[in-house]
Amino acid sequence: MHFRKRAPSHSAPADNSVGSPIVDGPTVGPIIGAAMEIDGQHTPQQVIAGLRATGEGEDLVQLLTPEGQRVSHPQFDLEISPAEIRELYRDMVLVRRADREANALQRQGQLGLWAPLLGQEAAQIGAGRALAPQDMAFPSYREHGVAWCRGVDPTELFGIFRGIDQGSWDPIATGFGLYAIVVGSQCLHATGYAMGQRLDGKIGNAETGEATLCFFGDGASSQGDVHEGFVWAAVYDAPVVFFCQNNQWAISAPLDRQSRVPLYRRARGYGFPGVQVDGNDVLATLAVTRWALRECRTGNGPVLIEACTYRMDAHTTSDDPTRYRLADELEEWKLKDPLERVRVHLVREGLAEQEFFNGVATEAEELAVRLRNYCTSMPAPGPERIFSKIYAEPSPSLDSARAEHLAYHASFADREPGSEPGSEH
Amino acid sequence: MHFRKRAPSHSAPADNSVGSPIVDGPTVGPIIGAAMEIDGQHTPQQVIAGLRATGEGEDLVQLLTPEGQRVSHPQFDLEISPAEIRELYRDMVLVRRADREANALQRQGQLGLWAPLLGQEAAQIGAGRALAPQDMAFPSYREHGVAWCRGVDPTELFGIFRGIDQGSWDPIATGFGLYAIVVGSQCLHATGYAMGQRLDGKIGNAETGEATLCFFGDGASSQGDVHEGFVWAAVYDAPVVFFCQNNQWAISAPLDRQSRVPLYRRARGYGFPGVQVDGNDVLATLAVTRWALRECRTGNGPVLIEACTYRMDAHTTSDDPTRYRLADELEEWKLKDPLERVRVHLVREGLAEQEFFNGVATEAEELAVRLRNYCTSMPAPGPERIFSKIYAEPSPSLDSARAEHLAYHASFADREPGSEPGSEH
Amino acid sequence: MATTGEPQMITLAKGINQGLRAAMDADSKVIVMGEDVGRLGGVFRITDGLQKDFGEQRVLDTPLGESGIIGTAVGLAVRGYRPVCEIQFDGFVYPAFDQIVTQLARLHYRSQGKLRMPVVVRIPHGGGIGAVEHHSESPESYFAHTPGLRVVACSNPVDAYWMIQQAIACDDPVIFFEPKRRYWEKASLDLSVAPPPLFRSRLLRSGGTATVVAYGPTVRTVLDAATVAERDGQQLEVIDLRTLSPLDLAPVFDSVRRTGRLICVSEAPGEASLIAEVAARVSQECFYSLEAPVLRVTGFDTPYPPAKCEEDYLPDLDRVLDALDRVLAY
Amino acid sequence: MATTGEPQMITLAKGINQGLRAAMDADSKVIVMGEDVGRLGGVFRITDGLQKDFGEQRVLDTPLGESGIIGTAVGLAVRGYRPVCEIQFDGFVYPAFDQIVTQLARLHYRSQGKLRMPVVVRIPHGGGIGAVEHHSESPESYFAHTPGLRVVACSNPVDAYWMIQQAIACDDPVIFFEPKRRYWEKASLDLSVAPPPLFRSRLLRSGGTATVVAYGPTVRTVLDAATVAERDGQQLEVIDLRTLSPLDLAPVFDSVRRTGRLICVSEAPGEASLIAEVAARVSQECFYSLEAPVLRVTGFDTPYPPAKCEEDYLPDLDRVLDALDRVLAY
Ligand SMILES: Cc1ncc(C[n+]2csc(CCOP(=O)(O)OP(=O)(O)O)c2C)c(N)n1
Ligand SMILES: Cc1ncc(C[n+]2csc(CCOP(=O)(O)OP(=O)(O)O)c2C)c(N)n1
Ligand SMILES: [Mg+2]
Ligand SMILES: [Mg+2]
Repeated sequence: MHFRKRAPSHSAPADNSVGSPIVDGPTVGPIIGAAMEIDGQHTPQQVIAGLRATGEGEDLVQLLTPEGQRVSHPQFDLEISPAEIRELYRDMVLVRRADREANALQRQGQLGLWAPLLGQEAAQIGAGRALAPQDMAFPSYREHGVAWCRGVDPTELFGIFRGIDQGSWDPIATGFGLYAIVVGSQCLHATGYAMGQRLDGKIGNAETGEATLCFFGDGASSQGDVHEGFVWAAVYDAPVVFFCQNNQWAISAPLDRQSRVPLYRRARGYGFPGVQVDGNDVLATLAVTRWALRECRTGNGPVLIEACTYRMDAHTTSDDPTRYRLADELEEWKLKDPLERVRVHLVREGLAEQEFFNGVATEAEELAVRLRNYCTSMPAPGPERIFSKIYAEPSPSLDSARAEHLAYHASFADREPGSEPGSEH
Repeated sequence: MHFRKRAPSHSAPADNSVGSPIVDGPTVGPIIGAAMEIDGQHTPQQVIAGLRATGEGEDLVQLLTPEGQRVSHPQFDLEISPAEIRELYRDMVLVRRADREANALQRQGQLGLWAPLLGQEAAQIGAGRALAPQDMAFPSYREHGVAWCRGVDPTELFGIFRGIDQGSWDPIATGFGLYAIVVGSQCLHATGYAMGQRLDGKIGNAETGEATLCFFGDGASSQGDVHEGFVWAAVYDAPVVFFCQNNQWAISAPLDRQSRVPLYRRARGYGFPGVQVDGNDVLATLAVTRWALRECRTGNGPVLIEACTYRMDAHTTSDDPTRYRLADELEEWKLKDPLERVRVHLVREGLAEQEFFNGVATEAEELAVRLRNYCTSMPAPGPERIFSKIYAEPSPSLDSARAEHLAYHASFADREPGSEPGSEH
Repeated sequence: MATTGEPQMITLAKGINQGLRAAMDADSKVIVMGEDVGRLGGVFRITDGLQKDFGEQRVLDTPLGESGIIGTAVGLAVRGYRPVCEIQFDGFVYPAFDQIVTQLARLHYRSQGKLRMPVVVRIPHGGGIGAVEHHSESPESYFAHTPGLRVVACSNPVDAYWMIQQAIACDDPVIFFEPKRRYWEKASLDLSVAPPPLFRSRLLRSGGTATVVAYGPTVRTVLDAATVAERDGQQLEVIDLRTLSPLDLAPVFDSVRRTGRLICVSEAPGEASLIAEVAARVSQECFYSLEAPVLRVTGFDTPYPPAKCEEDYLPDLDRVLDALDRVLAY
Repeated sequence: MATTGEPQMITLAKGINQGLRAAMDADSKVIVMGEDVGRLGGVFRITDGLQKDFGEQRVLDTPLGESGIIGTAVGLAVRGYRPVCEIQFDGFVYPAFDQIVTQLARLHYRSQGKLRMPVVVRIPHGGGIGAVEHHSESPESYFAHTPGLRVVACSNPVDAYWMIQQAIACDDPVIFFEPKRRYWEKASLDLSVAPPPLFRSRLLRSGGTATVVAYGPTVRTVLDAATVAERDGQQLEVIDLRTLSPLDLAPVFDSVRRTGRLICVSEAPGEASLIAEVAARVSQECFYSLEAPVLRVTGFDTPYPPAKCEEDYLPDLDRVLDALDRVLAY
């Protein structure tokens, strides 16, 4: 059926190379293609290679191999200090730990649901750390790592998954939009926001200019709203970077259910650059996203980035991946783990001492304890929450509905406390 | 503002060639690029040229120049007899005459509205005549020329524009879907129908295989449904040809309101071929559409065709183009008139005698008279039409509503006849 | 528009156009966006001249896609703008339904007030102009059933002028319906007369025989019916709902308690409509006052028919008077 | 499923699964399509095993896009197929709203019967499962207000098994609602008992104190309330609407003429809802029989709240009994 190792069920005509399924896991190959989109610095051979949509990864931008080897890239190289690399590593360890703790809290009934980011730490930290304070980010529902980079504490995400609220942070103050559960919807919000950045004249300066970063998935790429986001952004030259985390799966649907070719190729058809980056390589993701945001700040937006990564856990805690994918696929991706390659790099190059790793490990455990304590002591909202802040302006009809319901509610002396959130998908 | 001659208001960054506005009127240039999409038979230079999205028309497939000169194309050449060319010319003259007559009938209040095809005869006849009997076509609302090719008489279109029905022909019997007024909606219907052709096993044979031809406009290309049509068609290898008539305008919106680059480039991002053809060249349009349908019959669908043409009249009889475009733009396109170049070709090459042209002219006048007589004598539907055939299965509630209304209706002895349809857009 | 006290005759279309102008003059964050709203001024010319006077930065001709229009307006609202979106015709609002229902209507609640959505969605609605399919619909009930939205319908030039400005000034999303077949009707606008609040229904005519409620395009129909009924000595009390969500029914309850009879008029299909809501609420609130069941005069529960049938489809003066006879027969 | 007369216990989920199987066995033109319906068997496992047994040609895992799912289903129907589309959750049907309302619902009328649209759109609806936003909604009124569609809601395993087959056999488009929080409730299915027609409401319990109407997930709630009420000597007459459009209200009218009192229960926001339609119609038809106004027990006119509040949001046994007290107080 839909195992990415096999040809897609509706396989493309044999004589049509564009039809073959894509297998674009991070591999080290001739670094070409991605650059092709942006400038003329490429040989015809590279162009043709780039055109052949076999998706064998020859377009993939990579700066750190799965083996922890630093490689260079003609266009997307990165000036980065050991301290900065250690910081990125620390970020990834901490968000992974937070993710695992949240997953455990769901198992123990403290959360109704959790959408794990496991495996996508490099894509999210690399992109998140590329953001400047003045930028805005619009997430989907799995961007816990990006939230971390925006200073949104994991505890602020818990309300959504515990059934207490729908996002408690301030999108404006944090520069981090609310989670968007309707797949693709946020791509239009991000585009509109970026149109506003341009209307406000915040474009032009590579340092102080503003940009917007929009997160969506491989599955989302099929939604009409994502297309319309691309169209509007191109027509209004909106300073928005469309950051697609291609984690290979949309619940049970592998990439071949969404596209014949790598998703970054879409950008070309709208007249803006598309780059495919190794999403398990935090350095490459940081470099490419920084470049893309800079393009936007200076007025050259929009840009599409396809970050190739892998959803190492279930779609959500309600999902059972064993029904649709083979375990060895996961094993294979473990060899490309986004944290391990940085650890190996730091050690091999002697950029970090053991106590650094110990320190980060301790910090992670402390974080886990803090999250657990917070979560288990979150107060449940009262019935009035149902009627809270639906409108900005007065609503007499809702006021009376609230009063009526609270009176009715009060009429029960010994009402049961609200039941725990159950399962969902 | 939005004159295609000027840079778009939100002009793209100067240093980004993909951002420049497109001016892709039919021009005779080195014939390359289009082929690029489909096979490997191209030089690197051509590839690079094709990549540069300047839209200067170097990708445009053309077989007959505006001056009536027959030119050849490495991939899309056409074996066609003088008799066949004369037939195409006759088709175009007749559908243009029918279009002008319908426009006049609207002016005289016989039709509530008309959507002129003036200028798009070659695109529609070229595409329409490429269809085989077993094929299906899904139009938008301007495909009067395609209707003609499917044996749907212009009189069958009148009911829609006179406010009598919503399309009187049988979509199955004629292989011509009903007009779709919700822009873009038909692209999903066409894709689904083509999925059915594949599920029915009607794919494989280049002669007897089935294919679907879907018509939409440059404006429609921005709609989410068109994108989803592309996604589904690619994923299911649906035998559908997406035929975009880029007539340069979506009511008052020029192409730069929809895209930075020529629309045929979109196909590449989905992993299927896109070809740009001179839509005012009936021979090129016929050749390219035949090829595309054949690709679909043999299982290599989908294919996107962008036919560059021009809406020479108003959007509809309710529209006033003088508010948004300059007259000299029209003058310029008149030099590329789709009928005139065939006439010149037939004459210059001695492929048609004067009496042929006289005969066609006479036929056109007879057609006009027939249409006028038919239109002015069309009976208005009675009140029962409101309740007619809403459901396939019985609906007692509607039956009683009908009975009740007819009784009420009958209670008026001298009720006024229905008023004429007024203006709309 | 001259701000002198001199009353002037304006059409409903002009009223909205002038109201938009006033709102754009008053607040630089107000922007107009939609298909063909710029140079063309919209297919009904409602935005005529606005792009010329306010520029392309404030009057945006958008690509063709309703979800894109509303979705980007949501993003612009997050950024602090107050977008006024035009949906070209009632029948083309559905591609934007998801963005309206799941995003525009809910972001204030979802963010618990941290995000405001001062977005106006202008929709010309209703039939009677002899149009082809999808150009004559009355989708207002879909929005009235959607929590988080405010829905209003103007019925005359003076309301049009004021209500559009009030809708733009409102910090909540407002679906603003315009009765397209009344665009060309005229009335005298006196700027010295302050308008009523936006979310209030309005008594247009007093009478003791029966109460008739309407909104948008059918208000004129009902007023005409009242004039004819008067000849037969029947006094209709006519209320223009104006606000469809929230409904302002207190004046209707008062009226029905006096007249004991109610007729609700709307072009939309009646089934599961906001008119059904009015009938249900009045039946409950005025249970002891009603001397006859609430009668509804609406479009039929059918797709909008071909234009040649619309005269039969649309509630007209005769059908209102017929309902009056029936409601008085109890 | 064994076609022997032996009754067997099945869950509501299993009932739909078995009904789909039976329909696919009976007609090779029946195909199932949607997100994750294939190998995964759907997020609720309703299509479990179907792709394995009928193949990828008849059970299609689609790309992620609801408009694409419905729009291609329309095309497949033109081609002669009978697609059964799954919308993964109620809150995700809106991107398909345009294709449902302007195409699926109208192509039969538009073509005057030349095109049939035997398409079933399955939607798990309602709350009570502790889900995040968009997973607990009740959008049925949007469809009940849309001419050209048929809308049904099943409330128990036996109806689920038969109604899905009847919906698939229907030559009109059917929006088929499944009460997700009741998916795991069991009942005994006896294949030897013939089902009632699809478009009929059903009397589930007789009683003279008051009539209570419900559909989908709240039917169980109302039956439980009836059991409790009986202890206080109050006999509730319970009617399961089953068909939401067309409504089958004749049995409701009969009942109300006997009981004089009606309570309508639904999870959906009450404003401009199909429950408002029921209240309006009964208030009109039973004008002289009603001894009290029709009362509605519904979700509030608010967005669906965070899960920890849903116990308060959803109409429960207590709120039904509270309404009973109020309706009896008249
Ligand atoms: C409009 C819409 N349809 C369906 C769903 C149900 N759903 C939630 S996540 C998901 C898959 C998304 O896949 P992808 O975009 O790749 O993101 P990922 O979950 O892999 O991060 C689906 C179908 C939804 N949330 N919204
Ligand atoms: C969904 C939708 N939105 C808006 C309209 C109003 N409208 C009718 S035609 C049109 C422009 C279409 O332009 P294009 O796709 O280029 O086709 P053309 O009219 O040029 O043939 C618009 C905006 C519509 N019919 N449907
Ligand atoms: Mg994914
Ligand atoms: Mg066009």
